[in-house]
Amino acid sequence: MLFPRKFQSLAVVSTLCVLLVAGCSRNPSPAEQGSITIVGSTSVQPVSEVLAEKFMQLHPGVRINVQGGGSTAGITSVQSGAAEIGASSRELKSSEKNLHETVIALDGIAVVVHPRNPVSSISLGDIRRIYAGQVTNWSELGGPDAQITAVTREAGSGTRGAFEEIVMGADKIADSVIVQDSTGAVRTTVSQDPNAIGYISLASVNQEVKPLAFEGVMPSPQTVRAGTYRVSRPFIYVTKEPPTGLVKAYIDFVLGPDGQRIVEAEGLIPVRSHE
Amino acid sequence: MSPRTEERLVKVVLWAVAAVVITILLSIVVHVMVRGIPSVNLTFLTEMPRRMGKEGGISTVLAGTLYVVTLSLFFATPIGVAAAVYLAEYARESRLVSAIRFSIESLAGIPSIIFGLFGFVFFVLYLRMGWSIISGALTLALMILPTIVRTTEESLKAVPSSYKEGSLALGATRLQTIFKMAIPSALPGILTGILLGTGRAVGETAAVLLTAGSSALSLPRTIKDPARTLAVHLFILSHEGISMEKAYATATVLIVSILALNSLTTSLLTRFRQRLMQ
Amino acid sequence: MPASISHPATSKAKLQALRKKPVRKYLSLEMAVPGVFLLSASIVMAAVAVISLFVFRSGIPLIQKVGLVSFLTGRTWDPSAGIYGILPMLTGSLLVTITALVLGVPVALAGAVFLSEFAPITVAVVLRRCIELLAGIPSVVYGFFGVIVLLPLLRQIFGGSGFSVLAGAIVLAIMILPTVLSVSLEAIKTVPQEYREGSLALGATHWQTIKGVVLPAARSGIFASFILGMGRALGETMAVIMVVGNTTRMPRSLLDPVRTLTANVVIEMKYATGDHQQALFATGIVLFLFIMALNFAARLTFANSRRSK
Amino acid sequence: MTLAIKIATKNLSVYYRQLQALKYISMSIPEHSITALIGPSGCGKSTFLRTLNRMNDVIEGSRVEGEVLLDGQNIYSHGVDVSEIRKRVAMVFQKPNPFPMSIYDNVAYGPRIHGLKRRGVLDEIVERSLRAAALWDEVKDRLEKSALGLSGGQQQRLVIARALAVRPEVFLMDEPASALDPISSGKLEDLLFELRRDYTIVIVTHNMQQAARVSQYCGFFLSGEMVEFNQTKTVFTNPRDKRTEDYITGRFG
Repeated sequence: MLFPRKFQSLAVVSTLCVLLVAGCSRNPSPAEQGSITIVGSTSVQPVSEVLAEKFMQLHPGVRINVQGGGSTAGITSVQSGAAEIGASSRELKSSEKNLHETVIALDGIAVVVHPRNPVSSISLGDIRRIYAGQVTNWSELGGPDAQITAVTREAGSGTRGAFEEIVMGADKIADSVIVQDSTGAVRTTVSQDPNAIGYISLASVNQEVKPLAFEGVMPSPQTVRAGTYRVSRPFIYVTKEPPTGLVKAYIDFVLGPDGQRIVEAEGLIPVRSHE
Repeated sequence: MSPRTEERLVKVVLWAVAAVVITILLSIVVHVMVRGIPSVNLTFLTEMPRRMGKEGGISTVLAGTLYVVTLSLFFATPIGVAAAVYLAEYARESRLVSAIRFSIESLAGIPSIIFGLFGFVFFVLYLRMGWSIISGALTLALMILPTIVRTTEESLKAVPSSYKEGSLALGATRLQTIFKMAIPSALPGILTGILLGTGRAVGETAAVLLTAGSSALSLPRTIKDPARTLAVHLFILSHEGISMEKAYATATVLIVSILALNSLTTSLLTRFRQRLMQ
Repeated sequence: MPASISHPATSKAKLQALRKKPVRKYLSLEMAVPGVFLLSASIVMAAVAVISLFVFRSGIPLIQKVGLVSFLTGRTWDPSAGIYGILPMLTGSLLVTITALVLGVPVALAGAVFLSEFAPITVAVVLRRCIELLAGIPSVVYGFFGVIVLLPLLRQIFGGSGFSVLAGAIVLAIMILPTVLSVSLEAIKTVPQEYREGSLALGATHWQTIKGVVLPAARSGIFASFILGMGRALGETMAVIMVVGNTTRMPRSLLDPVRTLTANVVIEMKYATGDHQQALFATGIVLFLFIMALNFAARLTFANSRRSK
Repeated sequence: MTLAIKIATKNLSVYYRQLQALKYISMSIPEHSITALIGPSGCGKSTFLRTLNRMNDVIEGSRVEGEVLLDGQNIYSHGVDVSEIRKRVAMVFQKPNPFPMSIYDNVAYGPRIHGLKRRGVLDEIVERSLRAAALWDEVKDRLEKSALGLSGGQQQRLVIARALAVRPEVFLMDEPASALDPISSGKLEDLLFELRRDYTIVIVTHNMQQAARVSQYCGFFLSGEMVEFNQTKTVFTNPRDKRTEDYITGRFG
């Protein structure tokens, strides 16, 4: 917790002050006012934006704000009431389990290299050794004699969490591994450096990078859904209570056929059948 | 080496340095503009961004920038100018005054990420303003305050004391002298300070990202709505790898606005000086 | 009451009122308005206090938990294991900043000397406009440029990934250039013309005059510009993140990737909770104190320069 | 009294952009004497002084026509080393301008820039120059202190000592006493008499009595022209030009 308890009562007083200062009040029940704020993971943000755009088209009176800020910011905001929905790309911590969570999609995590890299398949053991700093040259994996530039995400990132859990197991990612703090930055790095390897959301894979088969399975929505491609993580909408009113309407839309179709179109894996 | 050869050598080196500086600058600006200009057109400026900015334009981002920056100036300018008047016209050397001065210097030195952290815990969470234009504007206001105070104070101090004495000698009160004589004479400097602050606010990323949010789906209507500024938009586009084409276009718009702001400052100043000379 | 008496009385009262009213109004204004000025000035002080309070409060608990010494000198940063040592980032920040100063300051100083002493008017005007523009470009653009132009270049020259102290330092050197240049330019310009003439009249060349009299006379201002540049370099975030690689290992050479204090905060804040989040605020505190100390140093040099003049 | 000519100007004109500040001045300044230049403000006497060691080069937009001959050599001819000229023709300004460094470093500045580095020799030069400028006794115990701590009169003598250290032949002085009190001013005049034996001195002054007291020759400037140049005695007792007479007797504003 960022704030000790005693400040929470203070916060009530200060809220009143702010209402006076700002001269416009936040309706205690935003659902009726027709406005939702979604805050959280930058990985979830793109799909949230498309979902929100569509939902607003269907309900012209409704207003949805989609913010980045990271999973934690999302969860904190929901806890403090600053946002109705938190978007998380990582599993909730045990201290956060008092919140209500809805998995809206699955996201595969693809291991990617530069398109010119001759390596096209990799085993779990090899990736683990690369990220643990035990394998440092591509020649050890049948590639050219060049030093490997391994790229990881920052500590706490949902993508990294899933990667660590499924790929690294008990091993730690070495502190010599380059850290980038966004999917885009990892992809840019890999696309520019012929010797780089990284892991990114499957939805973000484009022609600038080459996804590797992992344990013989190519990452794709189908293989993730079938469970044969094992590296994936959930995209979660977090609410303080089980959703009601407008928030419920929106989440129902997301889980409904229209929403799940959008999820799929964005390169993610739907959690509900929409056929 | 004789002094004359040394001088010649130094001149060559300095010209070379100047050339290098210019080259670096131009290469950065040209690199961005060449890729950006083809995508900048009326549609780009007036359409809403779609799919995180991958498609569409930057209309909501422009509006957000305008709101956040204007509001931050609205807070920072009166306070900054008043503080500067106090320091330049009233302050005697005292503990309080040196504490104020130290605060201003500290505020000027605080890195923007600290402002961002503070804005996030204080305005967004503690005061429950949420990610909003008001949170972003207040954070930016704090950030640009020292710039305004310092430039205003400098220009007030640069007003010759003979002017002030002349005014006081005519029987004007201190306040009248300040408002009728000192502030008008210092106006160009004050304006420069405000425009410098504007430039900083327009270009700021970290502090705005953490306080004003990054929503760009619709036009903000009230100051409680979140907003995305140009700098934040550029950061998201390039950093999240959403669209380099749109990123270059946004960067071009940003650089052009900064250029426009700079030229505006310069031309205002020249015009003001000319008026004084006549 | 007879009218003949009351009339002059009221007119007298009116006259008095006429005479007094504006005066009294002005007097109260003269008293009140400076109060408003002082209040505004105090807001700045309050802001610094509140900023310190909130940032400190959010980070101190962790420092207490870990211990200041092990927080500052710990070589391992592993939030998932609850190990928080920021020595690599502290080293990273210092290394990147110092290298940036070594690269940027001579160029900036040379530029300032060129602009004030040697440049023909037209060149000087163009150059100044360029410097202003350079100062106005948002840091993201610099980072952008670093990723697309600088990193591939470094990869070609030195091999490896390109992410390095050097890459960060080059980007920062370009970014602090305008600050250092314009502040030292001001310092050089305020050196009285008489000093220059005095030296020239002794048969010194222009360059000897600059070296022997102008630069020494402007040294405190020039020094202050270094400190300002250093503060900017230490505090810069967005551009640095994009090019230094952000590893948490202690750097051993300028070609090693590093993470700076600012990068540590920005990179991990998005997903941090609990102790981890506090540790990031604590990183912010270290940065904050560092920059405050720098400001203090700058203030002292300024004070010294004023005394010696 | 016939003396060799140290500096001569021939048809010397100076322009500041379009404005002609000096008009065709021809003058011969004798060696080992003090020449005073008098005239109202803005008459061009300071400009004239600054042309004699090319200090006008510093002012942007200034242009010189005609010749200035130092020992018969034109200092404006192509390929002349300006530093060398200024080393030979020293200048003392109206406002004392010691550098913001120690007294010692101020005096040693000139020899150092001309390549002298040995401490022993420098010590000797500093002492000799300060003695010659009648300042040694006052500052010998505080040579390492900042020169900015000296009084105005001391500063002006320090500046002269600084100039003496480069062994000039000519001294140009632009109202050197105008910022000084009468006592310091008196000391300075005494110093000028001393210096006259070894140097040629040209002094611009507003103070007519001073000109009459210290100089042997006197030139009267008006509106960029030299109205009259003669022995000081003659100028003050028997001026040839009506305008000179009017100025000396105080009929000008």
